[in-house]
Amino acid sequence: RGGGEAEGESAVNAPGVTDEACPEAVNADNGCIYLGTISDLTQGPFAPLGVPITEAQAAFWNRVNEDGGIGGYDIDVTTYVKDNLYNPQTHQQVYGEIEGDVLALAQTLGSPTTLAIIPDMDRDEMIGAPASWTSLWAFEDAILESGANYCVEGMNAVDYMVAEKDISSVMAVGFPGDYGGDGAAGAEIAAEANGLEFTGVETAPGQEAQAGAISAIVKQKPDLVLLGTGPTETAVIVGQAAAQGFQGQFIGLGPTWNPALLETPSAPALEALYMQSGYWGPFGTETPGHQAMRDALGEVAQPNDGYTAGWAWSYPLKAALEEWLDGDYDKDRAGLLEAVQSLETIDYEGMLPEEAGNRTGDPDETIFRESVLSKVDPSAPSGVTIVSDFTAGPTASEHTFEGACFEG
Amino acid sequence: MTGPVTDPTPVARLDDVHLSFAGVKAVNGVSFEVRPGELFAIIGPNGAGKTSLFNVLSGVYRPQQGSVEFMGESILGRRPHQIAAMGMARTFQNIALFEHLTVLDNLMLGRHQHITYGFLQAFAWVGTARRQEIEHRRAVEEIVDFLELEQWRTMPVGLLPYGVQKRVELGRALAMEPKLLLLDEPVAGMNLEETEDTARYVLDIRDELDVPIIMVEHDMGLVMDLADRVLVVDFGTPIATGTPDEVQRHPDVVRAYLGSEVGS
Amino acid sequence: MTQFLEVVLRGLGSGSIYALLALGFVIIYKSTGVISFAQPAMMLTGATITSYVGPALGVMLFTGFSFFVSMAVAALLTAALALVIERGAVRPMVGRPAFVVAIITIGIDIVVRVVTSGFIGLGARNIPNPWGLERVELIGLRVQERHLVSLATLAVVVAALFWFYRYTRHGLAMRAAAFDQEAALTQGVSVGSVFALSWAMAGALAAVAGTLLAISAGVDRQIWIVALVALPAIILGGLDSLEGAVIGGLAIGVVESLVGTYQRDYAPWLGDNFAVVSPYVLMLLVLMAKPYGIFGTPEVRRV
Amino acid sequence: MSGRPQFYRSYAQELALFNTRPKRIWVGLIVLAAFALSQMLTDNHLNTLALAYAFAIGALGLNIITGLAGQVSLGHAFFLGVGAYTAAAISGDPDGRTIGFGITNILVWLPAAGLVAGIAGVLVAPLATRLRGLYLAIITLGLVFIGEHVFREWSDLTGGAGVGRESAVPELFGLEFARDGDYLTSDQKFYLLMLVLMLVFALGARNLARSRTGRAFAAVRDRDMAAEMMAINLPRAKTVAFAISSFYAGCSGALIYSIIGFFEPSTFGLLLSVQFIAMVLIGGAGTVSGAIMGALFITLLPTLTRELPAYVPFISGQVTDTPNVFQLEQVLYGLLIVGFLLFEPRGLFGIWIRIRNYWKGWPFSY
Amino acid sequence: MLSARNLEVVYDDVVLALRGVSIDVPEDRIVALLGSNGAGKTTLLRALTGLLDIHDGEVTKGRVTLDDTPIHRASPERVVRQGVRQVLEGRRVFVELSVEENLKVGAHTARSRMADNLERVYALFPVLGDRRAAVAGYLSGGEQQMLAIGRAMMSEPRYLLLDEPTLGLAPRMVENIRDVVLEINKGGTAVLLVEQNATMALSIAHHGYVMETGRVVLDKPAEALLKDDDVREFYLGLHPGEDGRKSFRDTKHYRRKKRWSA
Ligand SMILES: Nc1ncnc2c1ncn2[C@@H]1O[C@H](COP(=O)(O)OP(=O)(O)OP(=O)(O)O)[C@@H](O)[C@H]1O
Ligand SMILES: Nc1ncnc2c1ncn2[C@@H]1O[C@H](COP(=O)(O)OP(=O)(O)OP(=O)(O)O)[C@@H](O)[C@H]1O
Ligand SMILES: [Mg+2]
Ligand SMILES: [Mg+2]
Repeated sequence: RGGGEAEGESAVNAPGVTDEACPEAVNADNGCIYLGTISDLTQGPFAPLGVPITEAQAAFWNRVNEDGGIGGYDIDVTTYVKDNLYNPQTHQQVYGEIEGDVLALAQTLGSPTTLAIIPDMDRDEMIGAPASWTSLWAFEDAILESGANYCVEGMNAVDYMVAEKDISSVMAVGFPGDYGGDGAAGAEIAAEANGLEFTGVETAPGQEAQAGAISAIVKQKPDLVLLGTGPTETAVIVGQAAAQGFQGQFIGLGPTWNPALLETPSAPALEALYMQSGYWGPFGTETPGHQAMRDALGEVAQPNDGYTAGWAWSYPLKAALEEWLDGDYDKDRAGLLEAVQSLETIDYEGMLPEEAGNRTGDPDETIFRESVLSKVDPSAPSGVTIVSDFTAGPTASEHTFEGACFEG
Repeated sequence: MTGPVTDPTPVARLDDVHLSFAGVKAVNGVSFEVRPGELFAIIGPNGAGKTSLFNVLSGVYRPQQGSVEFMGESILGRRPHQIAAMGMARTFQNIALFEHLTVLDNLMLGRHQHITYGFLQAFAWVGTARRQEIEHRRAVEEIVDFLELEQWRTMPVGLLPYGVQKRVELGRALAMEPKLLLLDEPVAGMNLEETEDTARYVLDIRDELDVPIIMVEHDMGLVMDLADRVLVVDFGTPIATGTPDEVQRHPDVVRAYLGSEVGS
Repeated sequence: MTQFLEVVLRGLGSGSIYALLALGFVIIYKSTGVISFAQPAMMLTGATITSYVGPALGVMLFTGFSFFVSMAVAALLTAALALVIERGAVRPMVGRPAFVVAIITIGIDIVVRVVTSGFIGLGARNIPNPWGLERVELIGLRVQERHLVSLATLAVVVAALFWFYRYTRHGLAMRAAAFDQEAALTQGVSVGSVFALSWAMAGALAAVAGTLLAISAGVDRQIWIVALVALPAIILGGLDSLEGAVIGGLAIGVVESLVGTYQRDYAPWLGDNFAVVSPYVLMLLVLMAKPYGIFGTPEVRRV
Repeated sequence: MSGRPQFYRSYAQELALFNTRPKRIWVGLIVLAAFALSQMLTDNHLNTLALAYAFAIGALGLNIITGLAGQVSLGHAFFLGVGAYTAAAISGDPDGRTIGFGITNILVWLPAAGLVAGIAGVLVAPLATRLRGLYLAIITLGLVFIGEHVFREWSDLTGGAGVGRESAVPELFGLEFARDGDYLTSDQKFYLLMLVLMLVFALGARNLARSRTGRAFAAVRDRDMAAEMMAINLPRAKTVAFAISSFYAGCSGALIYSIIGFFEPSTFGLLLSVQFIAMVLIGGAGTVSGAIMGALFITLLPTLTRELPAYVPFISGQVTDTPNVFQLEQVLYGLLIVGFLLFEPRGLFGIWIRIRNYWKGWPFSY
Repeated sequence: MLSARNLEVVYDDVVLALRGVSIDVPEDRIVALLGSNGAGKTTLLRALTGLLDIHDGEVTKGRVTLDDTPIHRASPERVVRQGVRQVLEGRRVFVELSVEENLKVGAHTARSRMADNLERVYALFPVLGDRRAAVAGYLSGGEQQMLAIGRAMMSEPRYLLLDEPTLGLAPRMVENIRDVVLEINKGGTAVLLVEQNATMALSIAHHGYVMETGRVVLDKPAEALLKDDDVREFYLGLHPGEDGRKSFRDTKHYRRKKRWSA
């Protein structure tokens, strides 16, 4: 399939690329590149993230189209959107349903879900942008991750506290696995490097399931608690630990925050004790990329860093498509994969440094090790403002990554 | 209590059995024995403990006191399925058929203990399993013939008329090739015609198949006509044993059970 | 010791929410013989309604009062929703096997939950209330106010239910209808109204439970999972026993709270999130000894 | 056989599985058509159907314990998990992150998965023999929660929560199912494998149902006290039922995830159990063909509901809108289950009977 | 007066169970309804009390009237409120409730006089009084039958419809029930008595009907029925030309093809 005849030798011969214009095309003369999205959109635990990510990506690619598209093509990310219910089986099935119709995946949300399609993606020479920051993605060629990962984030959070205050103990509280477990692994490495006492506490999703974590915090009184949970759990843990007299510092990994937490009874505790880590600046940050995002989204019901993430994650794919269509690559999926592997920088419009987009060389060289830290600020659009811009702590800078951190 | 013991090995024997539930004395010192070939009836007012006696015999209840023997062995403490496997079959006061199964399947269930292949053979359904199914099916069809159930053979029993269901239940018990048959109110709810049929079957079972029977029944006509001996219980306590004629005239029996209209 | 007692009190607090949910399950079971798996959705919906009504009222009334008024409004509206569902999808199934009806309630649960989630949005919806995470000293123990509120609400509800079952004819009629619908009809019991009433009561209870649950961290899409914890509670207490539901719910709250606090120190090998499954373990242990729960009626089996 | 009214000439003939000519013809045609599909459908559809067949094996298992023996179990997901992990461990990479013994032959790991799950079933059975009805259902639900906890915590075996592990590697004497071959694609191979296995398991289940064991199960279901007095050992019958049903579940679990390739502990939760119950009930409890139809229905339903919103133009495709198509998909899924059971409580099997009766009388509809 | 006119009832849209049945139950009377198994007696009672619905049955022709107002479309609970009560075939007590709770459910529509009625029932059936706290499911068959009748008495019905009340009862208990029915009737309640035990039923009834395959085939005062030859042979077992009942031992082993002559 794809659009051979009209364009002669530059003919693109890849699934999901047509000479006909996209449905509701911005540029009626352009061909169309379809990108697929597999996200958690309704019932799954990560729907509160999946929805704004998907929305922001739609806005991102719409802006690309309004700027004329890429190499004579408009990009369509709204025709093939599928709900994975955060279930690997569903994920694999819907991947099969859209595989033949899309060039690449604009989003594949979740680690176990994405792992279920990696063999298929390899077979189909498919690439995709993830919707998580697990350190595993650095080791998967088909996945175009952006920014630091949870593991790096955990290291930097500990290093930051060591530099700011005289701390002696760290506790990582979070969900097990690719997210909380990944961050905890980073925190543990950093704690060891700094000679701190470290405790890991696993917890489960749900407001009423946090009793164990809270009592562990209150009992052991660590100087720093690194959180790797969802927003609701964050509110419960911070709020109730504070109510029981805990005075230490909390730092939350990227997905722990949601500005709506400022309306919960935990708000005072969060303002006093909580800091938010991130892979780039929050919603209100002043960079051209952030500004473009805010303009493109227009009025949103509640500014949320799910939007920011969806936007930022889209840059590598854009860069890859540009490189592929402009450069001397086979005009099929294999060529696109090749184009990806030749990217040395990516223009993130200031959201991330350009060198964060380096995809040449082995993972340990290309993993981006700088993250940002924000404090709670009810007046900021997404409730947080930066206190420490892109920095890589000593632990992260020196660590050698040989595989996903959570795999231990 | 029980008449002169003429036969040394009774089929079943209860001796001074006591059974009570949370304050209710259901069976209170009952002793009797059933001899080979005998049709033994138990009568008594409602709640006298007749069904409970059956339940003691078939192992559903364990009496607090007394001994229960079947085929010369004590069966106290044995599970119902073990006692059934020894050759005791029964019908139930409130029909207890497997209502979603066909008449044939219900009868085949009666033969459960005689079929010996296991579930691994069942999967493949070759060899032993198939041979046994065919062989026992043949046995079951004979019972169908005997009880004139042909026209209902493949119908789920839940849909059958009441009288037919009672007959199927009788057939299921017969399929077990019992050494003792317990009938709990075999003609309750039947009209006269069906009662006559059942009376015929019961006599044939006893005479032709030579199976001893214990029967609980409120239809005095039937009991008086069919039974060799009758045991009367009231409030779990035996009040008379003897031939139908003897017990029918026993004043306690008249007072406690029969009321004024004797046997009509 | 103080800590221990505080942990127990916290457990009673969350246990009272389980108890309210368990009561809903038991009420439906007692009168229809069915476990309604739509209760989680009812809870979510009730809490969501409160989160809309509460702020609207909060402007006019003072917070504590508006909290209870909005909870009552939500209970009524949820009861109405339950009535509609009962009428539309459950009543036509009267006389069908309980498990078919149970699966139908699962389908309903999915539908209602998805629709309600649409109204919740992505984050959590806050319910205005004067307690939040505030704590008070009570005979030397520090207790969260919200737990006291939950316990007090439970007490009021239990008293009302006791009165209802003890002094109105509907109580007995509801039990009778569960055992044998045709026989109940011949007693002049309107089986239809019995079903409707029990669904409505259960819906209202779920709404109350959901609202109380949301005091601390608001209503998010996932809080429905809490309703499932009521299942071990009702089994523990006995499926058809109201007092069993209350005691089972409280017991499970306390056990969960104790396990959550102490298990890391005393039995770390059980795994970090053992508290989450402790209700089920407790239920298993109890059923080993009492197959019909602590207060359940043994099934009558006779031949 | 000639002459119009067909009489059986022997019990053997009557007892044969497909004892009438129309039955033989129909079943033959359906099986042939199923094989032919492997050459006609796209790989993606074959993949979905292969999954459906693998699910059907599990549904057949649940049908044995629930439909046949009347013991409603919500614990099926647990046994599926036991099977899936057993198979994955046996065939897994010995040098990998998770336990693996590297024996990839399906003839080894499939029976092993069934057996280990069956043994788990036997261990659970003593509880089941004490409990009845909804108590049993909820206790087995507890089993699912506790099992999920164990799966999450035992990360050496399962890869841990939120991560997971590779599933069983399907290989048969050098024939690798997960790779495209010279003649057949991977999906075609999987499809055919699952079809053959499902037919074998279905035949076994059908034979079981009409055997001494199957009759005993039905007796236990309809009236357990009377069954005891038919010389049926109640605890033993229930234990055997649990064992067989779990064996099926274990095999099903191993197969399902060998198609998907990767799985995670939370897969084996309440939802999965509920799906199986729905399969059995929607298919029509107690029948083999019902269980298969139910499994096809429930596994294909999401595919269907994903297509339907395209025909509802006024619903927004925007994820932030409410209502949107994704919510509609979920709502439809729920509504279809509800509607189905409301209007045809006897399930798909009931519909089938209706159609058959209609055509039997054709052209007279009464 | 409770009456049915030309009643036709169809089950599942196909099974024609009643084919134009008319009967009258006058106030203060006892009416006996005889008929073999499957004749449609239970169906008739269901039609009178509105219970057809839950059996997928439907009145397709004719009507049921209570004092000339039609009630065949009324819901079962309304029929009960209007004073017509049915005691179901097979007792159907609430097995898991206690004896007293069963009786209280019976008083659902007459709560105010519950205490008096309880006393009255316990007086009629002393056994029930003795076991008032017992779980009903564990009562013997006869005890359960008494409970079912007692339960119906709790609402002081004007019309009591009894479906085979003596099924499975001991002879003396049958007499008891007969006395109870008489007594209930004396108290001003009309009784429609469906029975297999024709001897007992006709001995107390004022009027009798005999049904066969969905039709009323005989409709006479009770004394007249007792003298009817067919009734004597098929329901009372009294064969013409013989004095008294033939022994069961002597019945021949062949199927009698019954042909109703009337
Ligand atoms: N499982 C049980 N639990 C409690 N009480 C029981 C149980 N089984 C029987 N009973 C009581 O024991 C007594 C005897 O009951 P049983 O059923 O043996 O009477 P029966 O002689 O068969 O009466 P009928 O002729 O009415 O059937 C009754 O009072 C009954 O209530
Ligand atoms: N729910 C039902 N669905 C279909 N047919 C029914 C139903 N109930 C009864 N019938 C049929 O209606 C006819 C009359 O049945 P009914 O129960 O009224 O008879 P009956 O005279 O009360 O018999 P019995 O003496 O056995 O109680 C029978 O042929 C029966 O098969
Ligand atoms: Mg009895
Ligand atoms: Mg009848």
